[in-house]
Amino acid sequence: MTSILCPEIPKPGFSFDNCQRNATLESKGFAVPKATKTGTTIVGIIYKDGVILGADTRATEDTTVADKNCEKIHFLAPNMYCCGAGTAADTEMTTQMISSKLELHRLFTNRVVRVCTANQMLKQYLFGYQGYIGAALILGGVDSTGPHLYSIYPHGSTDKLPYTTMGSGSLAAMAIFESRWKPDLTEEEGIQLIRDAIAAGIFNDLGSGSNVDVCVIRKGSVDYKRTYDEANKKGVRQASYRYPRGTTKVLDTKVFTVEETVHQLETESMDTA
Amino acid sequence: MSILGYNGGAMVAMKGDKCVSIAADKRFGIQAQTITCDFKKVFDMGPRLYVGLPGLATDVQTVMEKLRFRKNLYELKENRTMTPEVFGAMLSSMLYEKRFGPFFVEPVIAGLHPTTHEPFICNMDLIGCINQPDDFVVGGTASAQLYGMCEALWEPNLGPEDLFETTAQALINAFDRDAISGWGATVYIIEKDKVTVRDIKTRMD
Amino acid sequence: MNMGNDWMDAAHSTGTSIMAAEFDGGVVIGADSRTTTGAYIANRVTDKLTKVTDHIYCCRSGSAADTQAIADIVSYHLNFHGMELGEEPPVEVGAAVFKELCYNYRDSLMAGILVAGWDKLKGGQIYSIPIGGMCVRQNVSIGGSGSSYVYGYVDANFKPKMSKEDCVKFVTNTLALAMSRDGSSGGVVRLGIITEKGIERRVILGTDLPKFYED
Amino acid sequence: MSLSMEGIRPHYPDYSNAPMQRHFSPYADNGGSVVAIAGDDFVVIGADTRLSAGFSIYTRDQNKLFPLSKTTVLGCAGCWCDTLTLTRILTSRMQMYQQEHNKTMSTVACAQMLSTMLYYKRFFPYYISNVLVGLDNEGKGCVYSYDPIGHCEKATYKAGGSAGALLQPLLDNQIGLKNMEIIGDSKLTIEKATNIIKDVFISAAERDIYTGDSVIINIITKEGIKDDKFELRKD
Amino acid sequence: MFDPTSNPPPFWQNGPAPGAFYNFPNTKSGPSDEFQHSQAPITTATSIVAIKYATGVIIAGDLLGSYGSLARYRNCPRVLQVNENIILGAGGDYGDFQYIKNFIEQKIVQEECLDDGFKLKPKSLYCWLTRVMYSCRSKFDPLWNNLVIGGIQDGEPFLGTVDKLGTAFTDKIICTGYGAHIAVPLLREAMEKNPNMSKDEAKALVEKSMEVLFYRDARSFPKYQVAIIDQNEGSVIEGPLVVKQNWSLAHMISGYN
Amino acid sequence: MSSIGTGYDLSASQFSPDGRVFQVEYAMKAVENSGTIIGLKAKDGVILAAEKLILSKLHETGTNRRIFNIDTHIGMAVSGLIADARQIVEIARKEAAAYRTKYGTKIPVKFLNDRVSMYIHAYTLYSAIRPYGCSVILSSFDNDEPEMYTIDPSGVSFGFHGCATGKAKQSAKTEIEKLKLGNYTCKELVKEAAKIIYTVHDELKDKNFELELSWVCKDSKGVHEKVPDSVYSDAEKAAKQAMEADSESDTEDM
Repeated sequence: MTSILCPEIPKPGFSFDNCQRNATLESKGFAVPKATKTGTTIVGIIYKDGVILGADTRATEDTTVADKNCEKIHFLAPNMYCCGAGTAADTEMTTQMISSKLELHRLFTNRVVRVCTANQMLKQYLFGYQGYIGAALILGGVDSTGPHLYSIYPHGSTDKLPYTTMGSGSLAAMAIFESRWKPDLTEEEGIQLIRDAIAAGIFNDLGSGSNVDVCVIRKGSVDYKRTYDEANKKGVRQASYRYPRGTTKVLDTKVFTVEETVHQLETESMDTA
Repeated sequence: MSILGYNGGAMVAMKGDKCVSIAADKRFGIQAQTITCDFKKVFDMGPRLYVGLPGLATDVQTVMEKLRFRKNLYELKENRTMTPEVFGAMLSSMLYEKRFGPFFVEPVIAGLHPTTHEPFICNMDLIGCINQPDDFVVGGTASAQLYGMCEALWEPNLGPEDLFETTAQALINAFDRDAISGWGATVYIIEKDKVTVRDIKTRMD
Repeated sequence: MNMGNDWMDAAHSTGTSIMAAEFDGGVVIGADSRTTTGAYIANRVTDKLTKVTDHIYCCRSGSAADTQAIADIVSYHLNFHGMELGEEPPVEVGAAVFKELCYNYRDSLMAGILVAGWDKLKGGQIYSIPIGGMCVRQNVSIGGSGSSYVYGYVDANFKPKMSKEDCVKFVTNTLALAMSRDGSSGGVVRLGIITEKGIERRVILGTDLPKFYED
Repeated sequence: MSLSMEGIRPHYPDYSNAPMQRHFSPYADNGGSVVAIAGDDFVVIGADTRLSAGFSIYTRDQNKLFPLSKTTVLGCAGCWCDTLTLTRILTSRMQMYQQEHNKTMSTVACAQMLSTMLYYKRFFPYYISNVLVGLDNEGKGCVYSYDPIGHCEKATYKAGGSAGALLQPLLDNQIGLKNMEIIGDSKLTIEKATNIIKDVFISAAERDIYTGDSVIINIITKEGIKDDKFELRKD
Repeated sequence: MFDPTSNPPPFWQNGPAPGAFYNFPNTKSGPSDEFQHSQAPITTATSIVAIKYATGVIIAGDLLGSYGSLARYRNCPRVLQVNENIILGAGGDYGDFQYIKNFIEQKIVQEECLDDGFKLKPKSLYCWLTRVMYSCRSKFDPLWNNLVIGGIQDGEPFLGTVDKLGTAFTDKIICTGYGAHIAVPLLREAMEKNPNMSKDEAKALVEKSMEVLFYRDARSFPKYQVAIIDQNEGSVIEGPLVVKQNWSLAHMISGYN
Repeated sequence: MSSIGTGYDLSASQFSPDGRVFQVEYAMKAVENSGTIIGLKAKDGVILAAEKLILSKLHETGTNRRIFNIDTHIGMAVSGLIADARQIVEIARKEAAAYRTKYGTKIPVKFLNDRVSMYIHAYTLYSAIRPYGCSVILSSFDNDEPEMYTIDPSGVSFGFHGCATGKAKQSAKTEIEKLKLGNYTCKELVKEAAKIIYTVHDELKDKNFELELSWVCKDSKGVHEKVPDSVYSDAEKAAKQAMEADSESDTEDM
């Protein structure tokens, strides 16, 4: 049943089938298109009882906003989250893959996975691709040894820090941290600091924008505050541009009726014998 | 010009009240030269699931074939209809697999959930980064123009008839300002019980 | 799209001042704490002194990613080897493993490493493995971008068989001088004193660094 | 991140012996958008107030509309240093005309002069999208748009600058009444024109990173120029 | 008589070409007349931080002249008093700055010679410098600087900037170099909370910005000067001041894993 | 001037048989028709004073000055044809500016004096041009050293402790010679300068005049400037008092 178009079981990992063709096209003068990037401000701090991560929600394609409310704080494990900056698809897929590896690791060891394990997996994965996978990450989590915060660069280097920022708005956010961060912040102070740092990125860096997402990770609990603060609201339109019906000249109309398809699935109890 | 704009094409999908729309132009050209005006870019992937593939025409067709194959295989194996979310995830990972030698398509997906009939739209870049907003998605060479149109025209809870007008007007006016898309357009309105396909009149220059 | 900002596309690099010096009874290792991307300081309190085994440490300079990966791999190897041997591997062996990696992958790595440590065979030892992957033992060694400014100072002031505190002072002074001249080095001075008893870590904060003529 | 395989090898400035070649480009893209709509006896022009470069906002409060006479306003977006120079020369040319002929230059003449001035720099152009608006000799509103080297086009509405492509189709539709079978009330009033300008800027601020902060609108009638200001998002 | 925008004559004009003893008129030999333009800054100074408060303007800049990554000259003042009404700060190539400084000084001397009671005003200097910078960029021979001009005009504080292209604008907050990325967010935030800052508040804010810049800009230096011009108190240059630093963070970090 | 030109005075490029250049001598005549200017060197600076004759009742005080700034540290007082003099001032300023650009420091007044003299002298050599009809005094206080030079239309220049040109140059010189210049500070000498100008002013021939005073000295931090208003009014008062005392003693004598 294997066809040329699609082998029955696709080989795992990246496929380089199109590379030669694309290189030829490129050599003929057709520029390679740009992928969606998250210009991004992402930040993280360690506070008294855990870790707080923060991110803006803008994704850009060159100078246009591709996504106004994208999610940049990715789930890794119940005790770990990871903010991503750089090529949007890379951060998304990298974290998804590491997340599944971590779950396997948890099942294998029957323990809550430690944050340093995730860090090591991520850095080794990224180092293997020598920077070609453009993912800059801030990894935060709490495990049996306490809260941990890492920044991981696309080439695979890592830093362990009590506060860190990444992405195009990292300088703006870092300015806020450098002037206000202190050890043992309370949760409230921590969230405020994160908000201010992200807001600095949103307002001063054109690659970052829209809302502030915050994720608080404590020992044993996580509080993911999606759209914690709507830093910018869309302006209110002066008029509605709803068209009267029939405005558009229709040449031909076809209607396909769709029947309600109901699959009756019989629930079978699992054979546990 | 990037290779994505080699053949031209514009596409938009919008969410409405219990319905979604997806619309595309019909031009197929090689750069500035128009070859045909009945090129299909939106494909049905299920009774209430459509995918639009703007980009390099050869890849449009390859990706469509691959998708249809994988989707059929899934439905055969699992004996259930693919939901738009799953379809999106499948397409995304298919594109990301080719991270370092991508297909030159930036897909747009529109559909209703097979059982809950929840409207679903999303688009992705050429390496499969999903963008799933609440209002509309655009793709193709006229995407800047479409963004401008849709930001002004879209409003929540449009019924199927109004959604058609809004989608159609957004698309027509946008591709009129793009040299390499246009030449007729098709609008699909997907509802729970029917799909309405309308060919609309546009400038042919 | 880089928009002209070097900190957005330059790689993460420890444009560094690192140093190691033998003294009577061990070695002193030291490094500044600055990690830069372009002219942006991505980390101002980096720890560039990396533990390999209890008695072997390395000072990293060059690409942060490459040196961290090397240090991780070597650390794994040596600890494994230590288990096979039943005792800690000597410093010389540690240096050899570093060299092996750095030499074999010399075209794709950007790493200048100082391996320093103590073992009971040869006491305190320092091995310098620059970019290119050669390896040589030295009594005193400096590395990283800041080192060019202090070769003269090191040659003029290093004396074999210094006392521990003299050596610490010497290393601190050298690094302070390098940091004040090299824009890619700076922050605090991190020190490690490796003797038979293991390592003693010290930090000299930016404000406590020795001051020299500045104009 | 570019997907091409070349050029991704990391660059370590601290360890590089290669000479640093820094490229000098005399142009900068400072962003900004301009929209103008002409009516029977008025013309409205709006420009955002964000001045930016790269990913930074230089200032949030930069007026990009330059009144040249009581009936003529020029809106500029693009390379700001060229804009400053061009508008300065333009105002002095306006003044010279006033002093030589003892009358203010008409909008039509001004439009022609701008075209000539731009073409004069054909091989080292001013990198600006210009939109010139005013009342013509009959008192009708008119809009002239230019490319950087002086091609001039008369229109009744025009969007230019970094979000030009986003804004133009909506103007085609709403002001030009393109592609519509049923056309409701097509009378263009000052209020309607101003509202459309505000709406298109709201849309542009959503999607174009170089457009935002606020819009300054100039409404030109035979009574003179009236100012209006409108806030946009700041991110 | 003195045109700051004109190129100097070629070095060793009409002198014999290397290896030749004479240079006869009207014979083309030796170096061509084409002028090699400087296209890159050599010795550079980093950020300038400037802020306009209720009754005046503050401009701060550190004292370092970097030669690539080498901290080569550690006493390069780059904020100055132009006259009683104007202060100026500059980042970028230090040689170009000295050149600009020279012709500004010359302009002031000329003005004093006239002795007509008029003093150069900040807006005039700002406008003039814009023209100078634009004219140089148009000749593909830019003065590689960011200039920040502060002053008091008609009883109001003024703050404006010009870059190497001649891009000029005025704002309440102006920072150049890394300051544009690091100090601006801090200043904008503070300015939003407190739009009518007093001199002391503004000074404290600038001090904080210089501290953060010192932490994060690899070309910065802990000694800096501050020029202040105030409606009521006139202008002064303070410094060299020393950045207050806090490195206690360093104790919390060990290793990278 | 006993003989007249008899044809040898039509060009500056021609000597008369007895070895004179009449055009230059005529230029000096022009100087002697204008108001007196004097320069006095004190131990800590140089004073310049000018008697600016006022020809019209509508004249506005403070305008048409005869003392100019050349650079921050150099002043110039001029007598003779004012239009010619302004040209000299302009040349001197250019010289000073060019020096500053080229060498980065203030021009030494000695050097400026040489340059300006050469310039003026050049105008005595050609038939097509006429010499400058003005004399100037240059003053400066640089490196704690007061310096003063005069240049006359022939291009000759001398350094002086005290000098005068213009209408009453002779009587002014006599007055100056009475002073022990080396003993005075600038503050004291200002009054003397004012007195001299008042003394030598010929009230019968010229009705009105305005006194101009400038200094460049320690007190002015080496900057050449008009003397401050208070100093000016004190000096003027002292001069007027001295005049009155003088006229009283005159009557007594009679």
